Amino acid sequence: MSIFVDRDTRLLVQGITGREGSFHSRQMLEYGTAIVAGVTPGKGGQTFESRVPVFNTVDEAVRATGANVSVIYVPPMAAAAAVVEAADAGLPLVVCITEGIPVMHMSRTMPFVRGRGVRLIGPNCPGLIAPEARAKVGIIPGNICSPGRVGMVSRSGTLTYEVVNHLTRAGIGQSTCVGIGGDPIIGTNFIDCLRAFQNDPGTDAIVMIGEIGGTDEQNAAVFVREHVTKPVVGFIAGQTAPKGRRMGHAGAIISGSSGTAEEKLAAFEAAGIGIMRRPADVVDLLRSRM
Amino acid sequence: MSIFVDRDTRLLVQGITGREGSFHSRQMLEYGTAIVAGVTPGKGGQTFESRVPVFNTVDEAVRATGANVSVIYVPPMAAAAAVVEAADAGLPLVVCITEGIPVMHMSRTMPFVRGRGVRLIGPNCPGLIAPEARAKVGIIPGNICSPGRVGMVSRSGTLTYEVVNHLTRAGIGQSTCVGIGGDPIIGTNFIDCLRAFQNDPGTDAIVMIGEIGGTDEQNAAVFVREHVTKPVVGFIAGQTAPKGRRMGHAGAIISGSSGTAEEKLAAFEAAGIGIMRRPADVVDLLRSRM
Amino acid sequence: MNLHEYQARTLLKAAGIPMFEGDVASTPTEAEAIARRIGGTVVVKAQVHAGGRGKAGGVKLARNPAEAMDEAAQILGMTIKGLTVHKVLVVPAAEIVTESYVGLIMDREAQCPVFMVSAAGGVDIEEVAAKTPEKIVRLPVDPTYGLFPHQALRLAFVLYRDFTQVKAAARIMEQLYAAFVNNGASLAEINPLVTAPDGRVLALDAKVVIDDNELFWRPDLGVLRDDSAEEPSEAAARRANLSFIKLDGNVGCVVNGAGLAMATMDLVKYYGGEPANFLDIGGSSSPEKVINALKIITADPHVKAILFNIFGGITRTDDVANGIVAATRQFKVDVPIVIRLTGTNEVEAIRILEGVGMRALSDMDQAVQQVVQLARGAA
Amino acid sequence: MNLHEYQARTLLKAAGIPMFEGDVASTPTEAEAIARRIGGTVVVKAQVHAGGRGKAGGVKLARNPAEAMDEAAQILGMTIKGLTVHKVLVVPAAEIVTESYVGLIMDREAQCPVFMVSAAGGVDIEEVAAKTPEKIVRLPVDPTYGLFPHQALRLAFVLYRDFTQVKAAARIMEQLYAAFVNNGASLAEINPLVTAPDGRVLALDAKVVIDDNELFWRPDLGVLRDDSAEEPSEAAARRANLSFIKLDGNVGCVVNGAGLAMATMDLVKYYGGEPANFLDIGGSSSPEKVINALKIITADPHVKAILFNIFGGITRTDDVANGIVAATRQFKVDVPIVIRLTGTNEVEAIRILEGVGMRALSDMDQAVQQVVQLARGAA
Repeated sequence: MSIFVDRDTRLLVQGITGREGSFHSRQMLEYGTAIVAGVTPGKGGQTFESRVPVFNTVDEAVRATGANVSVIYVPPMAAAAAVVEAADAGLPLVVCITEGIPVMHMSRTMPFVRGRGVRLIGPNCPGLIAPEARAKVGIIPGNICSPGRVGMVSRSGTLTYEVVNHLTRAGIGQSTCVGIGGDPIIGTNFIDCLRAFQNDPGTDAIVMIGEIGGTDEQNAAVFVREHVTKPVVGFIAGQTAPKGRRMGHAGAIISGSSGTAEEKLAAFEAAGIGIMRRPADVVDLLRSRM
Repeated sequence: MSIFVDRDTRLLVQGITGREGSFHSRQMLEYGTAIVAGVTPGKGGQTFESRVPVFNTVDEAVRATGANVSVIYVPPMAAAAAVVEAADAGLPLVVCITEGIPVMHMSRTMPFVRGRGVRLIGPNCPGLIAPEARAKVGIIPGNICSPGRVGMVSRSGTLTYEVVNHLTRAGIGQSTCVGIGGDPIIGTNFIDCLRAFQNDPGTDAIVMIGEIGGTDEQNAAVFVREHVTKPVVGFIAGQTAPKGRRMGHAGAIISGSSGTAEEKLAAFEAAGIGIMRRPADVVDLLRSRM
Repeated sequence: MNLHEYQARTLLKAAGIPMFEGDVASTPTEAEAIARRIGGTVVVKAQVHAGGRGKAGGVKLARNPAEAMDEAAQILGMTIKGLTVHKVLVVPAAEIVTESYVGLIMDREAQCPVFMVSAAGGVDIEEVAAKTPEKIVRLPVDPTYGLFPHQALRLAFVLYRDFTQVKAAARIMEQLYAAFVNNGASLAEINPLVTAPDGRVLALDAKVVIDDNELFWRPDLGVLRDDSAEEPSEAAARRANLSFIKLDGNVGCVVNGAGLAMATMDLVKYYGGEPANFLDIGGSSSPEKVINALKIITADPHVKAILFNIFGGITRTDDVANGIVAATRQFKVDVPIVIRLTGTNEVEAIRILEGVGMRALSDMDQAVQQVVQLARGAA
Repeated sequence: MNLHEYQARTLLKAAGIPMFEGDVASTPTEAEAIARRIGGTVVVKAQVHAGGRGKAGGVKLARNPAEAMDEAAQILGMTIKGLTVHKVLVVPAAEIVTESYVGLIMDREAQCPVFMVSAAGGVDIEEVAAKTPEKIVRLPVDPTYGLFPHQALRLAFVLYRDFTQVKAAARIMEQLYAAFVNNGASLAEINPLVTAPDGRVLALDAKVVIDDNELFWRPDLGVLRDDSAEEPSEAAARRANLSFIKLDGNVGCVVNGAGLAMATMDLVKYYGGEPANFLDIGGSSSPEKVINALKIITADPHVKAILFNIFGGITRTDDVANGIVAATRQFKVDVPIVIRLTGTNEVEAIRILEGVGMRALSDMDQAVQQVVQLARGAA
């Protein structure tokens, strides 16, 4: 079992003919993902890799193919608009890989997305992968993952791969790996994923990979304490990062969003989350708790 | 009994110290309405008519007095902002009397109002009055109304008074008279009022006063046919109005919103609504159906 | 407020929409100069707020500047549906490959701006709407977000297949939406939106209606109003802040409130009369307004009797009574006046009228019946 | 991107916010001229992106133009926290009646801009936040609607009682919001917002941070970047499209991905080493990026050993290997390099490295332990 995607996932790729979009679409197809449609305005009528029909608009693609998830690989300045187009077409899940979207674009986009009852994952994230269902939506390398019962949620990209790699090599498979993205404003946060993993009968334990900045991990820890009965282990990257280099001004400080590693680890501790000191710790820590 | 307002109505007046606001607030107080607060920015701390405290902001007024309905008498250019302020302060019912608000202002305001779950009556309307509860919110003259069991809903101002006057003189009292306003975009339409009257145990019959233009009366007629079991009688003003003087262009015509008197009367007929040929017909028509 | 075609063209051009060239002329010489600048065959079009200009001879083809001058001389000064033509628009007689319709209207029911586009544009769009409404694609726009790029693109794909034209049309949709919002329009229409033989997408005819409520704080738009293109009595009424529409009957009506004014007209008709006008003096009516209303109505030679129908709410009936008395002192009213007053301060009002030998009724039906009879007797 | 105080003042001034007069000077003579124009006592303030300017002697009072010139001469060229002062801001030493704080920040948790205002403004605002947070009023703004007039008014009433000042402050809130949105800011701050003895409400100090993601399409904002006010290696890294922060350790790190880069630094520390930098070469890394990264890291004399930690996903590890080989051919790297590569094209990468006698590890812990040992041995 898995969260957010499964064997019924019918994927649409926005920006399928672009450089990034075409590269990763081939990877997703290779992994076994059911890509049913692509969208690139002006390229409607073409066929991608001799099997995926390309449409001019998302609306048209959804009506023609019954796609139920969209993944977005369009340039930063058009990406928020692509999210809106997907949400407007009624897709219940939209995954935005694009990095570099102005935060104000996302701030304007989120109320629309929420108003349509759409789940957005990202932006600036590696997407998600459900190994058992062979559903890869995004850029997480399929070859490092293996089917299993550990749920993984992370703000990071390559650090996630590092941890997943440890799991797979130790014979611990994953139900779903979700990269929620590192941008200030994201559609799906730790709590959303924790709730889904808690409710997923295919998940027995959860790995959380956080970073310094913000309060999302602290809030997640409180959620774990109150609502998660499955074992959770966690890591915070940036323990040695210099403080206040990016936001060292009154605004960040008085808004209380500095989010140091110490604060986050203390919150993990208080919630009974197993703390990984090194990425490699994930294996032993999970084994001791499952 | 009544709809929207009752004995528990605690009224707040936005623009209470203005020319229109102060005049009508005195009238409402005289009628017996419980005005608990007024708002005029910069006049916070004053007292209106030695009994109503004035505040700088609606938020402050609501927190201090527990007001649960607001009525707005502020100039057209500030009126939509006043509606938003009232909705933002959590007032569940807002009545906007102001005439001359740009339609685009209302088009932008309605999504916010709806998002907050607020009922707006108006703008450009005479408000409403519940004679039994002595609750007058707006400008409908109290002396022409009398307590009773006929619900009245109208797009018009003085034409409403004309019809109410006939009822009162004939000894037929009203549960509530609601003026929904004649602007292109209004917060509460005929159907909203018909539903409320249908559900109000204090209302036995309904009078609807419509006008040419738009399709609101036609939609209301369909609603009456399907959902209203109480007798309904109706009038359409503008049967002799010249066609297409205001909107005689392709846009209005192809958008199908011309809304002639013939169309509306035919819809009334089809819905079994008793048709008043003259305002004075209201009395006999109601008597024959109650 | 209706704008002239040339004014609408200016607004849309300012928003960046590519337009067929063309300009407005007030004299035949100006028309000739414009035709020379354009070159080739041109169309000379009367600028009046009336439909059926073509049939009335207000739209003419001219093959060269000299013909343009001649046609302009014919059309300028012409009367179309009672309105004198003061300006003509001179545009190229374009060679057109396709004609589409693009309209944006503030929709009552959707409570927001709604786009209507159709590949079957041009003069027959109203027939398309009536007979094949499925050929018109409607798209509501949430004004809190504005027109999204994908919506503009979707509308453009309704009209064109070629992606260069699609992109051009999508841009025009966005520009039209911006022009609509920024000018407080209740309607903005391009009909037809055409493709030229070289593939360019251009607006040919434009129509814009401005929401009157915007004019209070948009004097820049107010100056576009062309009084001369309107019925003179209506322009005078508007300057006096009266809502007035001239009709063809002989019973003048002065009423407070638009709904009651319409109901009064209806009742005049009901009792066999013909209303001469719609006139709403508004809520807080001063005696001044009543005087202006009487001036405008008595200027119409067809009016044989005048009815006042005032239901006092905010309107104080004594103000109205004072206005009537003051008016009859200022100028002689040759036709009989029937007065119906009820509501706020009616006792005082009746006292004022009786002081000059006038009397007031309290029943609307009775008053209407009386004025209809008087008008009929005089006719 | 942090803006200098003088740049922030310019942006807010352009948005209509009333500012205390003042201007920026690059030379003592310019400072004197500004002081003369202002008249009276002025403050001369170093423009560097560092806190604690006052304590470092970068903010001085000058009672007349001559003193202003002297103070500017002292401050210009001074080094504050490793950054050279190239510009000073000269402002009146204002007589201030009240000091408030007004800040607008893009808030992660609220997912929208959030206003923070406090009547207890000025230099102690951070202490106010820590000790009496209830003195700071927070207000989230829905960016689909913008700041509503009643919200601006409510914020202004937090700061002032006098209605003239309230209206002035409400206007400033609206202008600050507009400046924030129109410039793609992630922070816009006025601290303090002051009242002058004559009652006027004015901004004294301003701080603006621009969202780096806006700069791609806002070259007008990009030109505000002052490379000279930054650590030179960081400016060089940014020009090479590398995300780089200089630290004080001796283990140079080249990593793909910000999270893995931080985790790598953490692991260096875990094994007893000290990272010399944070460096993320990003996803699609070309050999060119690797070369630039090595150049920047080797320019730091403190670096005793270098670690590559690459987990190939989008990043092709063979690209990285090629970059390392090319760099070592271009210039001599005097310190040992430990390479950890795994993932996409790792077989090819290892072949490339072995071709020039280098070898790669596949385990991150092993690689970090090795590089820490090498750095320690060299130190």
